[in-house]
Amino acid sequence: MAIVPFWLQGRTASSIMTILLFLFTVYLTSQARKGKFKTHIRELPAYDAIEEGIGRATEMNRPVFWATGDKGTLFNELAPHVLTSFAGLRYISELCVKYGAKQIVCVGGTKGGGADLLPYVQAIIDEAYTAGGKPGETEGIVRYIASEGSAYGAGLQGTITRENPAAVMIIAPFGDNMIPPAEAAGRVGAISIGGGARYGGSMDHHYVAFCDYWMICDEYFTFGALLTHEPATEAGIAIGDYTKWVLIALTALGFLFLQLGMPFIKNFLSMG
Amino acid sequence: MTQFLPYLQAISAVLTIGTLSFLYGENPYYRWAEYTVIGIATGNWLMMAINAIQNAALGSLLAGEYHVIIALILGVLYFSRFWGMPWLYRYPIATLTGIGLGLMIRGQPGVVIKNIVGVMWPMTADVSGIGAVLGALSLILGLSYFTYTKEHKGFIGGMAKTGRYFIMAFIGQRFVGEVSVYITVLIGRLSELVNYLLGRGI
Amino acid sequence: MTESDGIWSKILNLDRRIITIVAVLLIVWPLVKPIGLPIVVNKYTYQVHDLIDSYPEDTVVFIDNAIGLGYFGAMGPAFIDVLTHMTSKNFKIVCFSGLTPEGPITFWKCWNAVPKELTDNYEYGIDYVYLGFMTGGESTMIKAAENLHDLFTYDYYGTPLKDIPLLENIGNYEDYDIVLYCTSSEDYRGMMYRIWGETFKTNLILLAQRAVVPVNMIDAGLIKGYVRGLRGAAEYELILKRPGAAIAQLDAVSMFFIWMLGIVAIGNIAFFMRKREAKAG
Amino acid sequence: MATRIHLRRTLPLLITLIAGVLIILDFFVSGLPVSSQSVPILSKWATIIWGFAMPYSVLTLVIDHLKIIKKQTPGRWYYSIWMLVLIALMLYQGFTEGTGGDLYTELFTYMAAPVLSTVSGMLGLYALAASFRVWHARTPEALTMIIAGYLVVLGIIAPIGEIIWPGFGPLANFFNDYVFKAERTVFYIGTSVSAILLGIRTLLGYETYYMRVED
Repeated sequence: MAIVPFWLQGRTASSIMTILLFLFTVYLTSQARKGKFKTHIRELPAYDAIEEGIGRATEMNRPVFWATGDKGTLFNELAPHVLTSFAGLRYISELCVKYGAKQIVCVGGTKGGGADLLPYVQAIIDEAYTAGGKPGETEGIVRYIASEGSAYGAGLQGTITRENPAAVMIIAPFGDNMIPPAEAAGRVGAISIGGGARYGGSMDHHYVAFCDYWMICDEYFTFGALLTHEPATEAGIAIGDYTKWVLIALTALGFLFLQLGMPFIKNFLSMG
Repeated sequence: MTQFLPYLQAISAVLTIGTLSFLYGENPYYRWAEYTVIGIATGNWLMMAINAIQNAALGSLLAGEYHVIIALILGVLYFSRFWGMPWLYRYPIATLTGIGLGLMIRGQPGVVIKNIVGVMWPMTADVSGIGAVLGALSLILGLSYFTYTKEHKGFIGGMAKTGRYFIMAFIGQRFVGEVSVYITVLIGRLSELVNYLLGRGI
Repeated sequence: MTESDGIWSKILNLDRRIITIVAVLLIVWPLVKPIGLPIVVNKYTYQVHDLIDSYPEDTVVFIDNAIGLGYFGAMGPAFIDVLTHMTSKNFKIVCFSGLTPEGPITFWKCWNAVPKELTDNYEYGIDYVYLGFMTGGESTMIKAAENLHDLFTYDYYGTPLKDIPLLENIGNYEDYDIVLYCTSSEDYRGMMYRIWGETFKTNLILLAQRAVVPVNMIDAGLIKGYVRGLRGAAEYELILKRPGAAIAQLDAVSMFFIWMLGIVAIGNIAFFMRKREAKAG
Repeated sequence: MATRIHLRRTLPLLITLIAGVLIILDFFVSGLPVSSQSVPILSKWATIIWGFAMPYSVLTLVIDHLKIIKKQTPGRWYYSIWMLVLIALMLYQGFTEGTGGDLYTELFTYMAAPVLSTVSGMLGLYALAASFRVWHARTPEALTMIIAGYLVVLGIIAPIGEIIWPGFGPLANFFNDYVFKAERTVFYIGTSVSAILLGIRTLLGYETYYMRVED
């Protein structure tokens, strides 16, 4: 079995990209943790809409609705998405305690996936309410709906229709079972905020079509950075931006030089 | 062909109408149809998983590759929550996460770069020439919208705001595309139901 | 006149049940009595048909049928038509099902729907073999590409792989002339592009549920052809001159979208008229 | 105390790092003895371990419904019994006749398939009802979205479009071949770059997501 390095396998460009991303992650994360690297993250309309929605719910004395994603569990590749949605829940719960808004938290999933998230969600709610000085009021907030996709979607739709919330937050790794609750949110006239970074933006069109505020493509990860202010996450957002600007430059220059008859960028990139 | 077939075909028509009844509102008829499918799908799911594990592990064990036993042990650790040591489930997850991320990190840059090269076409003097320029432009503007560390003001702001139009057009076509997918599935099901009710045979 | 009791507000607050029930009736009408609207064949359907047609007899096709029953209406007819085309050209078919445990059921449902005169002379184990469901996602794809015999011990019926004549000289990606992937999951397609397109660079054809073609993946050279769901199936049946279920169902798609585009237009008109009334009132 | 943390945090992180680095190494420098032998074994393990995730989920589902039956939750417990009976029926059929058996396939084809397809179809009807109430051209961007939707329906999806005006097909295909292709690339690049960076942070232990959740 001959040893063949990547530049002879026709994978030069993609391997250089992977190596650069590794090096930048190590360097910038250590700088960020030492406080030497600050990332400014621009405001996200959906992030600001959360506080506005909870304020509206308090005025109208209607509850605030949040639900776990039906696709995410702590066992599959969507685990980081689940924990970003937990950070979102912590932020929403703290605001609900501060404003005194009534809160509904639904837990469920697909293929038995909801049952294992329940203890974590309950812990977050208890922490938020004790920290806010209202330990006794967590009764009836967390509800377990179902652990099968279609039953979970229908259960969320029924909960929203009955409880008539003023703000519906669908900020979690959802599949197409987010359509019934999002449609019900529109019917009861609630502010709906939706988001989730599924691969290739496979659910983004539903968020844009159904919700008033939405996070598409990888804005969900920026939402996670805004919530946790974790140095590693913020550094990651910065590296992602630099990568995108480099890819934009490569596209523009590659296209221009191709027209001028010097396709060296395209040839270099097509080497693999 | 079993002797139950005619009854099962009747049940399938009853279940379809029961599921459609949810359009009118939540009712026990729908709930019965829903739990029927959860039961059957979960049962099939468990059977297929058991067969798959046997199929994957047996051959290697017979061929003397005893490293497979480690995989079986790691798999059993999934259930550690039920005998009181819930933190043990982190070992199968750590293995799967490492392997899954390794495969994704090594392969995804190649897909990204090939997609970018796919936009670089010569500007010929016909429709595809205009398209090539439009394609490169919409990629540059669209990608500039998904940047977060700079405020969308000035030149970058202009790029991002125009890029947003391209992105919204793309999302509009994808929304109708998804609606047509769901509707073709419903049409497939209703055509089977109509053929059964009109006696044309499924 | 307050905003809530105007004619336009009544229209906007139309009960959704009326919209959905009218949609169901408009779908059922052409299913009972087909209209037969003409269908224009898309160039990408010609591209994938000509690609398959260009291969000689005894070409080996490796298929991953991950069609779940939740999306069968959108992808089943297309898979039946592609199988019809492949069996009419006497291809050798090696198929397994990843991702969804409903794969085996949809495979046999499609295989039994292929015209009998084509599948009668297809002998199991010599012309085609089905290996059943396998878990694992991307790692299973690598195994299927590098060493199929190490992935499966026995096939769907339990016969060990070494006793199957067809698989004697088929074991890795160099033996697969065409790789056909049928899946509706975006994540699974992501894995497929990485393994079969990027790493092993095979002749990959994607069959999916959407009618809109992922042209970026074709121009990137990661897939060589795309079969576009129910619309693609109807076009495929036109090319093969074997009218089947898909053509009849496309009339219902047209009826549904006449209704959808109509009510979205009405919704917009009502929205703007109500805004003007509110401003004037 | 130190071994407790090492067993619950450091060792799993080490496993993730080693498995990930081996697989990436095998891709960059193929033929290295350490990675070229271990990667086939690792992917074999992943296939088997992944298989166990399914029975675990089914077990949590069954325990979940057994609790409902024991508590006799009004309006739900008899549905749970019906569900468990069906799971048992499928297991019995699967073990006796095997998953290729006639009754096993017919049970699934005529009892699960209709509901699964109808539920997916109803998502389309919800989307239809919502598009009537929500899909309004409030802003120029929303107008662009609606025009693109109309164009693709009439040009690519529904045959009625080419009957109304044959020009819809070429126009829609032009936009799909160039503009929508580039936007699909934008979404792939956006989600891929973030996923890769998240993956690298996880491998290096910066994003100890499943570790932070204490047991």
